Amino acid sequence: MFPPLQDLYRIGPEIVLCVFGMLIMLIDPFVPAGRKRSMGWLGFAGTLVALASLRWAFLNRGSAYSDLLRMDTFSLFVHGIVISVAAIAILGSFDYLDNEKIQRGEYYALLLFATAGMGILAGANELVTAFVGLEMSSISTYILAGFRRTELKSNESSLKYFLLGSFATAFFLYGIALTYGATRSTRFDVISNALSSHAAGALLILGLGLIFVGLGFKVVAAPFQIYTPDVYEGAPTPVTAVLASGPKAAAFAVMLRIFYTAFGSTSHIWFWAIWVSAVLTMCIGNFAALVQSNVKRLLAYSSIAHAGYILVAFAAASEIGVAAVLFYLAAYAAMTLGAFLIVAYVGGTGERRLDISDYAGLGTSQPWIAACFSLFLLSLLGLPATAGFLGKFYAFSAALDQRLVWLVVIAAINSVIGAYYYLKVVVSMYFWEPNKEWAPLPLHAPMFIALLLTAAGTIYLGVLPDRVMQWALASARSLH
Amino acid sequence: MVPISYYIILSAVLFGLGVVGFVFKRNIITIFMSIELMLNAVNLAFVAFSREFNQLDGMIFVFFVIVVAAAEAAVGLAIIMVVARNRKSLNVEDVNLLKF
Amino acid sequence: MFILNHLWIIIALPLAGSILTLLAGRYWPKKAVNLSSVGFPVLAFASYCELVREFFTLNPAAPVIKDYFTWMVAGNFRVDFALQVDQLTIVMLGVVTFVGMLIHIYSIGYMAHEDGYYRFFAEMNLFMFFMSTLVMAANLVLLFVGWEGVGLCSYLLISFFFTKKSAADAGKKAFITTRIGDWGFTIGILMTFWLFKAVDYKTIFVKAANMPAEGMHHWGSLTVICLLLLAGAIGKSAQLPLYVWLPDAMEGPTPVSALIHAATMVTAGVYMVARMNPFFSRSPAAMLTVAIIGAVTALYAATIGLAQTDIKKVLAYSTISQLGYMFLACGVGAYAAGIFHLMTHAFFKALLFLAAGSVIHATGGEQNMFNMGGLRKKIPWTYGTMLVATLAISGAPLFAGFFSKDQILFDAYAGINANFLLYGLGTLGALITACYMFRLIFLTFHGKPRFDEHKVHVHESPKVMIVPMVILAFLSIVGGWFVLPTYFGGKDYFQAFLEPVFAGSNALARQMRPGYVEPPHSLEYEMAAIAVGVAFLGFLIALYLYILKPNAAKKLATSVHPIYQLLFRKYYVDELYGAVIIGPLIWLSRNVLWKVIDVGLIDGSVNGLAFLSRRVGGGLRHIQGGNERSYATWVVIGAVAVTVFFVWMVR
Amino acid sequence: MDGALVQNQSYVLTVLTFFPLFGTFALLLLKGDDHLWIRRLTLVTSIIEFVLSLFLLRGFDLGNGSYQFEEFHSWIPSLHIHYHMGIDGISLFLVLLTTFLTPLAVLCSWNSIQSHVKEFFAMLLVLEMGMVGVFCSLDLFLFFLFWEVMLIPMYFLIGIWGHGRKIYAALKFILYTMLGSILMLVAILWLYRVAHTFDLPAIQFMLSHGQISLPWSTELLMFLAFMLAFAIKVPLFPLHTWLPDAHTEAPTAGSVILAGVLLKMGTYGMLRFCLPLFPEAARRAAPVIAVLAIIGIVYAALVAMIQHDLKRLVAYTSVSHLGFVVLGIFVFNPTAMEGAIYQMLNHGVSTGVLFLVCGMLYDRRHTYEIKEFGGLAKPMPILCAFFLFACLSSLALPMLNGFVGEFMILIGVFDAHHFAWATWAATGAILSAVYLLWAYQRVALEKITVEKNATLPDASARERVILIVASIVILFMGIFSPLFTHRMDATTNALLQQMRTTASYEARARQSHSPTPRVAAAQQQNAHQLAMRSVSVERRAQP
Amino acid sequence: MSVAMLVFFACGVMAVLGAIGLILAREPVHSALSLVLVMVALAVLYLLLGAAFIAAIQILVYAGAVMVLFIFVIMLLNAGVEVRTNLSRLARWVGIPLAIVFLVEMAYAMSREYGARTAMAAGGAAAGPVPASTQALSMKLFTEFVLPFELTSILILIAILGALVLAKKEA
Repeated sequence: MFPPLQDLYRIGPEIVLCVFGMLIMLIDPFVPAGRKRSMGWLGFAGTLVALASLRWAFLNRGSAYSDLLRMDTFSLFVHGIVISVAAIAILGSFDYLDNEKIQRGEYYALLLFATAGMGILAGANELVTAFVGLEMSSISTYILAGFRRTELKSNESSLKYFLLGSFATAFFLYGIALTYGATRSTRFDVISNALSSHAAGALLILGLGLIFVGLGFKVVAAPFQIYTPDVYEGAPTPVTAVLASGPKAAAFAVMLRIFYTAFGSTSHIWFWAIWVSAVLTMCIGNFAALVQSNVKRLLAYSSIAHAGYILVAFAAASEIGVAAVLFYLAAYAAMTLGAFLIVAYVGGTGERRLDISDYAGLGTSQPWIAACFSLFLLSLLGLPATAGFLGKFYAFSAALDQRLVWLVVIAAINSVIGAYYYLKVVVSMYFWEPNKEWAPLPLHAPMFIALLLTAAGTIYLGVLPDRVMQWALASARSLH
Repeated sequence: MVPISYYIILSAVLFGLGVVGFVFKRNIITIFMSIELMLNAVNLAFVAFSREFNQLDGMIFVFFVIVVAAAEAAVGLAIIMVVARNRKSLNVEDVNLLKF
Repeated sequence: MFILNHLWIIIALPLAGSILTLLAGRYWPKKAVNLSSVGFPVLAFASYCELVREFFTLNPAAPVIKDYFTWMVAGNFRVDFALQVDQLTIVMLGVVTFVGMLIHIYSIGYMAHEDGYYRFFAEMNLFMFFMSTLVMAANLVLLFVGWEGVGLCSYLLISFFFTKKSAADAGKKAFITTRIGDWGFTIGILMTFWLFKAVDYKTIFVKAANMPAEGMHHWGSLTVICLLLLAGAIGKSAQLPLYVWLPDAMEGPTPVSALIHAATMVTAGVYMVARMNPFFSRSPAAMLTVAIIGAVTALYAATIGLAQTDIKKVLAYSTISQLGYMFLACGVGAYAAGIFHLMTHAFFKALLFLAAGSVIHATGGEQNMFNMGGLRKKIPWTYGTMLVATLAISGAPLFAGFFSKDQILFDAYAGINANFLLYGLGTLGALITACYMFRLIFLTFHGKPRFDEHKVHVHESPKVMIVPMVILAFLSIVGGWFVLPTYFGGKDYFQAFLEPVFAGSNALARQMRPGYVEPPHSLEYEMAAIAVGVAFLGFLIALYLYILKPNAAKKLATSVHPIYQLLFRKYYVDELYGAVIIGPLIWLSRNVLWKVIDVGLIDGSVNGLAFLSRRVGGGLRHIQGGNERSYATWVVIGAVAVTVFFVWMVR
Repeated sequence: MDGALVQNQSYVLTVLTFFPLFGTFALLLLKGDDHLWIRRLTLVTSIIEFVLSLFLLRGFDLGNGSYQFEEFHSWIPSLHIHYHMGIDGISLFLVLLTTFLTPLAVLCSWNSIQSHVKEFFAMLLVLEMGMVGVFCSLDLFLFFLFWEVMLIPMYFLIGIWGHGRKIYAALKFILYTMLGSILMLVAILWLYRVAHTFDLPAIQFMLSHGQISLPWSTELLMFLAFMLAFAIKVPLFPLHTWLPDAHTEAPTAGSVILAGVLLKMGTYGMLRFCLPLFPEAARRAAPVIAVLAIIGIVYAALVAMIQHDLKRLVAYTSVSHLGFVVLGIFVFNPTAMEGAIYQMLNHGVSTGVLFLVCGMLYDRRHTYEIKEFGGLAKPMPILCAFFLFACLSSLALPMLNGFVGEFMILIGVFDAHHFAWATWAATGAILSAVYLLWAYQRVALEKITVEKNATLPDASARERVILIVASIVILFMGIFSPLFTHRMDATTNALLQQMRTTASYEARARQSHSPTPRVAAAQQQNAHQLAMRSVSVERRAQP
Repeated sequence: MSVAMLVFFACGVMAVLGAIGLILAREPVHSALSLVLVMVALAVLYLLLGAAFIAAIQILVYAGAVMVLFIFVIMLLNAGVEVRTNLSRLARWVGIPLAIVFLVEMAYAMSREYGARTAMAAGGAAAGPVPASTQALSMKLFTEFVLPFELTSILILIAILGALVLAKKEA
């Protein structure tokens, strides 16, 4: 009747996050305008506690709440990613929010709620629960995207994100409805049983298609990547950092669950959709990025491209493939978070310095920042001994393992095309003459720690990736 | 006695109309309305199915959908208001600062 | 048997001199430079004399081979740094060390006032080293080492006055032209190894000896090898068609011309052909080619010599033509005669150059014979020695050149591979030789002075230059007396000495021509008479044109102007090469290979690719038009596509 | 436990590879404006590195054709990636070449680098680490890692301290190379899919013992993928256009390293991977590659002939000379192969000297335009003497190193009955004389045309040291080549032997309807351990 | 033609017309009202399907709260007549047609897939063993689906926050 105690452990991280979110909401009004930073620290503490709570979750792995939710290794892995992303994002947001004069508690609360939503998404074992989790994360990110209310671009980004997001969600929802209609249930295992008993009917497949539309939107798979550049460019940069790493990871996680566990037996059908989408995503992302001069937007395109690479591993539709996707998500989270945080840092008040030319001479004026940024860029580029390379390496090998040679070749060539624009930024940082009116910005502790963590992660995953790979593999195993 | 299929087809039609509206409308508010229309179509489908299967799950889902829709409406309208306030226009095609 | 056991000493001495002079020369006074740079060649010659003594006491039938260290080894390919001495080597080495030594001494006087004095001697010594290596090498590759080495030294010394463009050009031309020949040489060596799996004389000659002689018309690999090697020889010895570098090489200091471009290096080709006689004698086709090239060159160069005005150029062309005689000799199988002429030629041609140098030295750098004349009185020593040399080269009886050339012509006429046509060419060449040589003498030393005697005060050269000339003059007379006995039915000592080297080839030649009968002894005299007559005729023509009727020459030149121009312009061969080979090659490289293919095609396509992808990007970015409705459209497109595709899949 | 399979682990190579990094860290501790000490520290580091590398010669076992100084640790077990280092007769001297050229590069940039000195020398040392690593790594993943990582310092060297269109050149260089190597990465992964290991010796063992076999089409594709990467690096005609730009714009040290070592990585890769792993494909593709190489020899020589930029000219000569190397590799004849390896070293040294001279001229006149020079032999006889010396060694004058390698290659090619190839390749010797002597004449001989040339200072003591050392090596290698080739014999023979056995196994496998890779892989589960074990077994068998 | 059928068709047509009205109306208010019409029609259909509770909240939450909010906003921003700009050629020439195609496709697929199924929905609460009673519904909601339910509360919280953050006037 009443859910057992383990269930609480199993949603421990979410509980923690929500509790801290609400705490912030409660305390915020009583904090004087100048001291709002403390809310941020509170939020940071929340993420740390959530990370710690993963331990209990881990000890009490299993399904929770009449199997609507599963706290398995897979879910733990994704939790790890999204919560760390939130933690680092909070660290990276302090100065930004101060500069923008929008240092408010709600920001952190929303971030925590969003993270909780992603956590639900990672563990969901039932479509409607997934839907609710999805909405939790999306709606809070809609708001966060528009957090610079006075800024037209921020409004626009928020609006576009919101409209298109809910549009896609509607598709997702209708997909759920059709699936329900076809299988009398929305639980993944039931669906997969139904599929194993008799072949998929048009209704179910239609449902799957619509679900793909909805999730494809969240994981920015072409042609649903369309909104990404605008939204990422307009949103406050730390938020963009989160958007690019967290929700994407969560969405991929739920997509994995749905496509592998629920619809695993129809892989021959959805494989091609993934294949085509992967190719489109990579090509659009990379080619369009070639001509960008706005670094923030450039990174947005690059995130599209990387979604493409992840889809390559996804298309492998194998255990290793899942592991590769997870590993890539972790690696990508680390590097893209770092990159966007540096964009936020360099952008300065009002995000004025976003153009490549603004980075000219950074190598001399702020060598460490430049070195850090180059590290992230090279990692995004896929240079060996960085996280990005291992991610690609693992993904490609997973895909090749299923003999997806052409897909991998296309991906490989794409990654070289990508090299051009990443290097373009490096070029401006090191090879161009420093522009005169550049005043080196102060680097405060939180941002410094954030960068340190991301950089460390990037290198760690690049040099000693084995442990994380083992986790990813274990998570992949835990899916079935 | 009405065949369930009728309901489903109706919901499909409504959903499609919602899609059409989403693409067709220019006024942000009405665009959002067509999303609501789509959600309603989903609800109809849920209810119909749950009736067909003699289950309650579908109806529970409807409940959730409605709540979510409400929440979305609240946030969405807030966003729309901000945009409208800052732009003095509700035409979605005027919102084109971010491009290329 | 000291030297015979330590052959390396002979090549090491000049090398040491070269290194020492090169490193220390710039800091030393002239005397010290002289000591080191002339001392070492003298020592080399001394050790050579010792070598000869030991060689004769030992008198080995087979070559003495000393293997020092392995130079190259890879897979089944192996080359040792090994030196050898046999009769042929003795002769060649004698020429090299002796003439070399004399010319070094001469240079002390001649180069006295040039800057880069030490550099000159260092390079000369280096040349001695490489030349000795060349003649002492015990395998083809080491021979090639010396071969290229002397080429290098010739390059360095020709462009000794490197600030003169002409000198620099000449040096480069010399090196590259010979390189073209060496291309053939290299492939010849490659093929030799491919055929015999070895490159050292001992092995390959034994293996070649077991191979049947090849026919004139169906060539085997030996013929091909020989022709390839011949290409190298042609380049080195300035035969048609690769002779063009030698005249230009006269840009170098005169001692260089004397040593390298008359006495030693240019004869390397002849030496090589003689050395490879076991190959050549098995390939009639190659032999004939050698002979023809030799004969034609002999005549061809001589004709050009007729019309030259630069005293050194005349000598250069005469060198070419004399080398032609040597080739002719080898071609008709008279290797010994060829080598014999090589030796005598080394003496008198070196002398000619030294004398010419002395003249130039005396007239303060004048080289145009038409600005000389009447020097007879002023520089008697030079005149006398040069006259001797001239008599020698034009084949006046009892002079060295007479015997050697006579032998060659004799063998060409009545030898085992006799060929009357070649003989005719040779004889004609002899006539012209006498003609242009005496033209040179008359123009230079006789008649009225054609220069301003007040501006140029002519003076005899110093002793240090005269003495070597005198010695050479002496040799130009007695150098040929080895063969004197043959005219009285005695034996040819020179040939006898070289017999061990050529025995196999001669025997083979005999068995290839079973019907061949030795010509009657009386023929010797007839041939000699003809030769002398021809030479005298040439002398008379020169006498008539340049002494008796001083302006007849001009009249003749104007009356047969085209021919004269043709000769004067050396048959326009340089222009021809320039227009047919060099020009087009450069044009092709610059305007086709580089501008069109490299920059245009290949690089263009690369950059084009980059440009294209940027254009694609520029196109794709316009998907992101910023209009939310278009975005919605994309979503719808995707939805329709996916659903249609899925439904289609389950159908 | 894998480590146990390699007998007597050695740590020399690890030390050798990562020693420069210590230098880098030490540099980072120094103050940026303390140029003198930065230079000294770098120099000392590189010299110590060189001395260290000399110890390889002592421990090297002549008779052993397989890998030596091996070190083997598990690194990323979940992908069967190991840290496996080792060298053989091929890589031994390339390592030495690297460690030898680096000090010269340091010396030659002593004064010419004035901005970001610290970063420059740090980059140089990192570069050295990458290069040594490439030559020492026996694990495909490790190899690829070094291969790519090494690009970055080079990229910065060109981009920051270069001149002219440096950014264009740098980007072109790195993109070209990456495009080439990315397909190699795919091939490596495919190989992993078949062999379940990235360990080169293990894969070689499996191939040559028929434990795995590749279908013909796969083998060809993979060969091409590897080949593309290496051909671009070499560079093989027509993939060479990045080279002139990179060379022309790079700083002297960059050019020296680039020509001296980086290009060799292409040919090294062919020897190390293309031949042993895909013998059949190599054999069948050989004619095409050889012809391309020959085209490269002649074509590049002709193009070099008419260059008006000295450095660009030298760059093209590299293309021409490496054509010889590739040709020597792809006739599969021991003589030619050793010649090719030897020629790599020769080219490294002599072209290095040529670039050093270019750099010295540039330091004085800040231009590479040939027509800006002329008559330099008067003001600077010594420099020009060495310039000529380098030219001669590069145009293969006997008794200098260039000749030995080139001649061995030609002998081998001819001995393998490829008469036409040898004949055409030999023309390269003529042309090299043409372009080098012409260039030398236009630079050093004739009258001085630009008056400011008349007063240029001759080689300084530092420059003399560089040039003398290099020239001594040139001469030494020209005379005592067996000292080098003896150490290559065993390896080359082993390599060719391996090619034969592998090819025969594959032929057999193909006759008997070869198992697809998937099956082949399935047949022997965890082939990796198995192979390593058997490798170790046969090693124990060896005396 | 039973009563149920009649009601269904009446409401169905009403809903469709409402939807079309929503699309075609230029005045936002009219669109809103036609949407209300759709919702009411759907509520009736829910009743017809025996989902009384759903019908109730449909009217309360949707037609009541949400639509009121809409109209409120429309009034607040006094949104004028919709200007049918066509800046997006893509939407005009591809989007709208494709959307209609999508509509047809869905409807067709449903009819096709469902033509087979002949399940009948009984009118009123009489049909089916499981009565869609509010009690049963809440039982299920608070036991099996308690987690999503709790999550929705957070969702509402988020919504409140959002409204707060975005709409609140600057202090």
